[in-house]
Amino acid sequence: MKIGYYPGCSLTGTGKEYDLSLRKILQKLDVELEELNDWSCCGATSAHATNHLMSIALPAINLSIAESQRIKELFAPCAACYNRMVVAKQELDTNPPLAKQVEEIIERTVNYSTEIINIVELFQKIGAEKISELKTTSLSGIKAACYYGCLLVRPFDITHFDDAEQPSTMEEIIKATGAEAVEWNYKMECCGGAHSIAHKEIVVELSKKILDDAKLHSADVVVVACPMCHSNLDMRQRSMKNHTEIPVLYLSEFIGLALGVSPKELGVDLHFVSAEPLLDKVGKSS
Amino acid sequence: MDRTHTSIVHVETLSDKIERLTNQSPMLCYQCGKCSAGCPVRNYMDDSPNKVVRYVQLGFDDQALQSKTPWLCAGCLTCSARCPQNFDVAKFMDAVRQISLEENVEIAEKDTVAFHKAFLNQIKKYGRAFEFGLVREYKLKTLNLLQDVDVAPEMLLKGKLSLLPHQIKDKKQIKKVFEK
Amino acid sequence: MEEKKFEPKIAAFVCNWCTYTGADLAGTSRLKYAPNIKMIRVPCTGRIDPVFIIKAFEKGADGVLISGCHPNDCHYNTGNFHARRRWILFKELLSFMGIDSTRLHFSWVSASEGKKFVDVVTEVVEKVREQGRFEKYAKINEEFVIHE
Amino acid sequence: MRIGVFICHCGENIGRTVDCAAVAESCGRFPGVAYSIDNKYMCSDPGQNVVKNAIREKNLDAVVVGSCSPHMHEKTFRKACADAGLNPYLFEMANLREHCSWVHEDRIEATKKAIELTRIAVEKVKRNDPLSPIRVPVTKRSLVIGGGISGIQAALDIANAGFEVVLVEKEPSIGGHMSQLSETFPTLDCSQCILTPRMVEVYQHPKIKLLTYSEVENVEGFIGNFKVTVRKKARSIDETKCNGCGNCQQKCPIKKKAYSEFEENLAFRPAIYVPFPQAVPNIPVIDRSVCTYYQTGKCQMCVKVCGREAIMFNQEDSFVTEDVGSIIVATGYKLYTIDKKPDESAIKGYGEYGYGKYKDVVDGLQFERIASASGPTSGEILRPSDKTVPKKIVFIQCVGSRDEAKGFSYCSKICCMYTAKHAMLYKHKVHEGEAYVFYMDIRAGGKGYDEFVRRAIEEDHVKYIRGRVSRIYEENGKYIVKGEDTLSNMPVTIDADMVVLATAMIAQPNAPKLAQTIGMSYDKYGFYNEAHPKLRPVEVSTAGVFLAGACQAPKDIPESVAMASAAASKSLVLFGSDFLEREPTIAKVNESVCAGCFYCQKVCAYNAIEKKEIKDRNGNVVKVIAYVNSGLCQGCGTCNAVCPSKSVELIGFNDEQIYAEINAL
Ligand SMILES: Cc1cc2nc3c(=O)[nH]c(=O)nc-3n(C[C@H](O)[C@H](O)[C@H](O)COP(=O)(O)OP(=O)(O)OC[C@H]3O[C@@H](n4cnc5c(N)ncnc54)[C@H](O)[C@@H]3O)c2cc1C
Ligand SMILES: Cc1cc2nc3c(=O)[nH]c(=O)nc-3n(C[C@H](O)[C@H](O)[C@H](O)COP(=O)(O)OP(=O)(O)OC[C@H]3O[C@@H](n4cnc5c(N)ncnc54)[C@H](O)[C@@H]3O)c2cc1C
Ligand code: SF4
Ligand code: SF4
Ligand code: SF4
Ligand code: SF4
Ligand code: SF4
Ligand code: SF4
Ligand code: SF4
Ligand code: SF4
Repeated sequence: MKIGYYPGCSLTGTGKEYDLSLRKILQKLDVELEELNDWSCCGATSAHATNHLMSIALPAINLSIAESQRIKELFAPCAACYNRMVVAKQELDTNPPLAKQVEEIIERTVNYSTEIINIVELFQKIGAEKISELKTTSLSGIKAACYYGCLLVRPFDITHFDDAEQPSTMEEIIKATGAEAVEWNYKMECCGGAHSIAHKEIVVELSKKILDDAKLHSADVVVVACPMCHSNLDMRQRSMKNHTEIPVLYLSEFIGLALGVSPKELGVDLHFVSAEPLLDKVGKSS
Repeated sequence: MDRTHTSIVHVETLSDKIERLTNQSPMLCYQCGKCSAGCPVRNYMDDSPNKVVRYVQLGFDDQALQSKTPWLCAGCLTCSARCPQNFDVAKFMDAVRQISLEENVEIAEKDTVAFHKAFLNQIKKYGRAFEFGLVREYKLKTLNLLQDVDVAPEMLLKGKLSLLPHQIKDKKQIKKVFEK
Repeated sequence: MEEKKFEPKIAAFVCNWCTYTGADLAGTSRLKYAPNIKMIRVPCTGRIDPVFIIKAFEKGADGVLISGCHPNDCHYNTGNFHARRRWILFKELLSFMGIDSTRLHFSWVSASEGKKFVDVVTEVVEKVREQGRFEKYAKINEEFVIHE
Repeated sequence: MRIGVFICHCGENIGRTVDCAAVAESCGRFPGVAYSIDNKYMCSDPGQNVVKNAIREKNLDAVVVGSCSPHMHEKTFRKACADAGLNPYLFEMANLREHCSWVHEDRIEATKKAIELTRIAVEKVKRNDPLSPIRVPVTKRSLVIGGGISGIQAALDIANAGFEVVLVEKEPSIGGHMSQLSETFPTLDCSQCILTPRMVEVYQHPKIKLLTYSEVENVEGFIGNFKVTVRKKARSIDETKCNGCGNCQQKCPIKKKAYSEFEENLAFRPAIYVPFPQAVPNIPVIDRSVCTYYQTGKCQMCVKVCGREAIMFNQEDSFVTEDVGSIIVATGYKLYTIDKKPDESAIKGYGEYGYGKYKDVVDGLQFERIASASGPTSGEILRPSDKTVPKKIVFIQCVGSRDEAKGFSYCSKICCMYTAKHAMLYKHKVHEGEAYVFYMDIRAGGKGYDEFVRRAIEEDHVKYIRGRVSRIYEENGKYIVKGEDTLSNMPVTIDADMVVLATAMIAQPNAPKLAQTIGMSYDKYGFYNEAHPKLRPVEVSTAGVFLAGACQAPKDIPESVAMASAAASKSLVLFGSDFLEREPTIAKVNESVCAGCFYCQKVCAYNAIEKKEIKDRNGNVVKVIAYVNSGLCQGCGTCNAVCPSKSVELIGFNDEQIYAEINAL
């Protein structure tokens, strides 16, 4: 399988282990990534928080590049990029005057033919069976809390992905590794991502609630599908008071462990919270 | 603050502007409060999200534009996903922010504005977000110099905070988007 | 002395339940309107055959008014919906036949809208009076034969 | 022709603006007019006598009266004509008062118009045919569909008036939702205590034929003359033999396989069961989907213990046809229930409230069963999950209703009341407990209703919080309810032991199907449409069919009962005469020219156009043409307007008559 790849800015910085682990395991799973040429930022929260037109035009540039590369399916591993892209695509598709305006600004045409897929969808395409098949290390005994965050499923009317309130697809994939997916309450609660710099205190509090709920439901690890979620949930544990740490892994890293990739190759050592206790459980100390 | 309704000449109200930007009338909201009930940042806001909508419905435009709430909204879409009236509250908040910037309203949440501006500046300059540049610019703007000292050094160490921006080659289009 | 104004002849097809009764109410309320209009009562606007309108023009009407119940209040459930759907097509047919379709007026007047009835009639009479006598049809008629 | 024209002065009312004598004079010169005269008061006895005498003396064969609106006196003059031996349909009226003298001021213009209006009437009457009202016999027997409180009330009212009723209920017992309720607002009297006697009365009433576990399959005919086919579903029991001893139910080995529908899934029932102990009739049914015998061919425990040999495993559905004159639809409602993953087509679900996932998040009817003395907990308020007494309970109103996003924008009307009732019942039973109600508005518009809600707040200290809840989740055995009080603008989080969702009343899922069978219309939610929202609230547009209860819209018991009695009296009005007289102005097909295109059928709102086969001598169908069912046709004339070959005409308003009027304009 060959698929278009839009890493997004975070994967070149704070989320570089996400990129690392993805490339590693997708190779194992026979998925070839074709990176978008000279892609630019999707504008993230800041664009859509302050300028509607910009929030549509920036993703449109990338959509247009994808089309010129004849990419049918574009994989955006960052939940925020994914969200901005699907929303922009939908708006452009249903609002021709806006589409015209955007095309004039970016001086490119866009047909909105590229399908944008998120990481869970990508693994759905690959299939849980394939993961179980290629699995070398069973992660049985590990209890994982799958964290969707707010942007993967919403707005449901546009993403049409999973269930609006009780998503379960990530759990299905996790189970293929042999691990147990715990039922918990905060899988879609917001970590305050947008405020990571200007209002750190909010992010710390919200993230702590999420981690506490995961622990309450006896999770050993929180599995995430977004670099922003990851940096909040991982990095901000430093600032949490009365807090026992809990490792936060990217979905790709988690699957990588089951596929027998070494933690170091997956970039697990780049996290702030050590995954050591977890790796011990799998018998895979780095 | 004049709270009487004396519109003789029709000037575009905040409600009109929001409707124009979002394609949905703030009058759709019937003030059930479900948005506020589920908002993760509700506790940090001065006004509940539904109250900001209420201000707009009644023409208390200044109150709406001066509220911290739109700037504290994290854009998580929880409210929009659950609104019984299918009112996209998050989109409404986007519009309030955009309008207050366009109209140079005195914004209560200066830090957040500074952050967004700094973020967009990186894109404008490099085509991609440049985290180090962002933090640098943001700190100079807000003088919150000591924030994040707990993680920044380690980030640098782990190579998560690059000191040089990743620049895209073709910045022409980005420029145009920002000129618009 | 002023020159005598042109007095148009207007035929109205109205439904028994709403507009006819609304016109009755205009009378009971002693409202006034121009006598140029004469009404033909049908059970429902659904009964109105487009040919009636052509006939009315043929017989010298300068304008035609069609009026019935408000869309959801039709005494016969859906009769006026069918009527409305046909009018759209019919307006085109009229233009095709050389009849200025602006001489054909539609309105909804309920049994309680005596005042509205008067307003509608007044408006139609004014409009047709402005348009002047309807003559074009007479010429066209030589080419078109209408079967009875 | 010899037409008589009579011009009325109406005292001064017409005479002041219209020169009546002049009108009479010029009308006398119209072709066909044999006699023309003016008179001071036409509708007075002397005035009417003028008409009667003229008919006789001048040998008139048609009459035109130029006076007031036909809505005023058409009937009067028709009767006068008939009295004088003239067919009443050889009469027309010109409206010289409401449409002329009262609305115009210029005497000359008004007189001119009066003459023209009369001429139009004269031209029309020339083309009138003598008609006589259509008489259809009335079968004085009624079909009631649905055996809830509405159906029961309607059936009893009609039966007590001395007419036969066939009552069809789809479930094994009558009683409907009311039989499931604990106590009823606003008086808190016990629901079953007041309902059961009526159920028994239905069962024992000599005029009521009760068909339970049955459904209406087909309806033919029209007002006064319906032919109804009812499917009696196989109970697997011989009703004539069973004496309701209940032995079979006790011995049936199926104990925990089938949830009790009556107990709203809070308890189990055997495979052979009556829904509840007071069921009417007290005859069980076998649920074949769980019965061991049907599944494996073994068991037959019930057969062994039944001393009456009533079990009939091989029973099949049977059909009965009933002739009735009227139909009362009382099929009630369904409560909106939320599945975790509802099927795409219908309801979007409330994943955020976790209903279906959390055992102690229940709906209104489940709470009724929990609070009911005859329910699974014998009326003790206990959590379904662990049977403990909830210390803190949260009620959430408007779940599903007033929710555009979930598809039901309407207010369900009764849930404000039943929530107040639930909260009160809880507080009465668990004194130290805390009850919270999340609401948007309180709609308690009924006699004693608002007082009832106030009592819950003031005396029972139920805490009402104004705001919709965003989410519910379980944590450490508590249900965390996240809300906002929009009055104080404070976020509110409650750790409840139990949550009750006041879900909406929605239409029965099969409502559209029944509507199509009978020929009724329904709104976008599936509730049946009344003929007029204010003036004909219990009738539907199909004559002879009436509505009762919650099948029309959400309703409480008093309203359902009132509507049922109203529907019953509408039926009785119909039964008041042996024949129905209907205006003869209906459509008629000219069979020799009808092309069988059936455009007419498409536009007829009353399904009055049927297909009729024309056969040759050998019985082969040569063509299929339209046929107007005179029982159904309401005379709107839409068919006449659309028929391309003008094969269907509306009697009394046919093309010829209207052309004549146009020509006379
Ligand atoms: C939780 C709750 C609490 C309530 N509490 C109160 C209260 O305290 N006081 C009050 O006044 N009201 C109360 N109500 C309202 C009350 O239940 C209704 O007003 C009443 O039951 C309506 O009666 P019905 O006969 O119209 O409908 P239903 O009770 O629904 O009866 C309809 C009957 O028709 C049958 N049926 C349906 N379709 C067919 C078909 N196609 N063929 C044959 N039979 C069919 C059904 O099986 C059923 O037996 C409450 C409702 C709820 C949900
Ligand atoms: C401002 C207002 C607006 C409304 N708008 C609407 C609306 O939009 N839609 C709607 O559905 N409803 C509306 N209503 C309600 C509506 O008016 C009533 O539902 C309806 O009129 C009730 O009819 P009734 O025959 O019971 O009583 P009434 O209309 O009060 O008639 C009672 C009659 O009895 C006569 N009478 C009284 N005592 C005696 C006696 N002792 N002997 C002999 N005769 C007696 C009275 O003179 C009167 O003629 C409105 C009401 C109000 C006040
Ligand atoms: S949830 Fe929707 S309707 Fe309710 S208060 Fe918020 S915006 Fe308004
Ligand atoms: S989008 Fe904004 S207002 Fe809505 S719930 Fe999220 S943070 Fe609150
Ligand atoms: S018939 Fe009519 S117009 Fe003549 S007197 Fe009677 S009410 Fe008046
Ligand atoms: S079927 Fe037989 S055992 Fe069962 S209740 Fe009837 S008579 Fe009794
Ligand atoms: S045969 Fe069926 S109904 Fe009878 S006892 Fe056995 S399981 Fe129960
Ligand atoms: S009756 Fe009350 S609870 Fe029910 S929908 Fe209406 S307002 Fe909501
Ligand atoms: S529209 Fe006319 S021709 Fe066609 S079926 Fe009906 S009556 Fe016959
Ligand atoms: S007159 Fe109206 S009701 Fe009668 S058959 Fe024709 S369309 Fe149907």
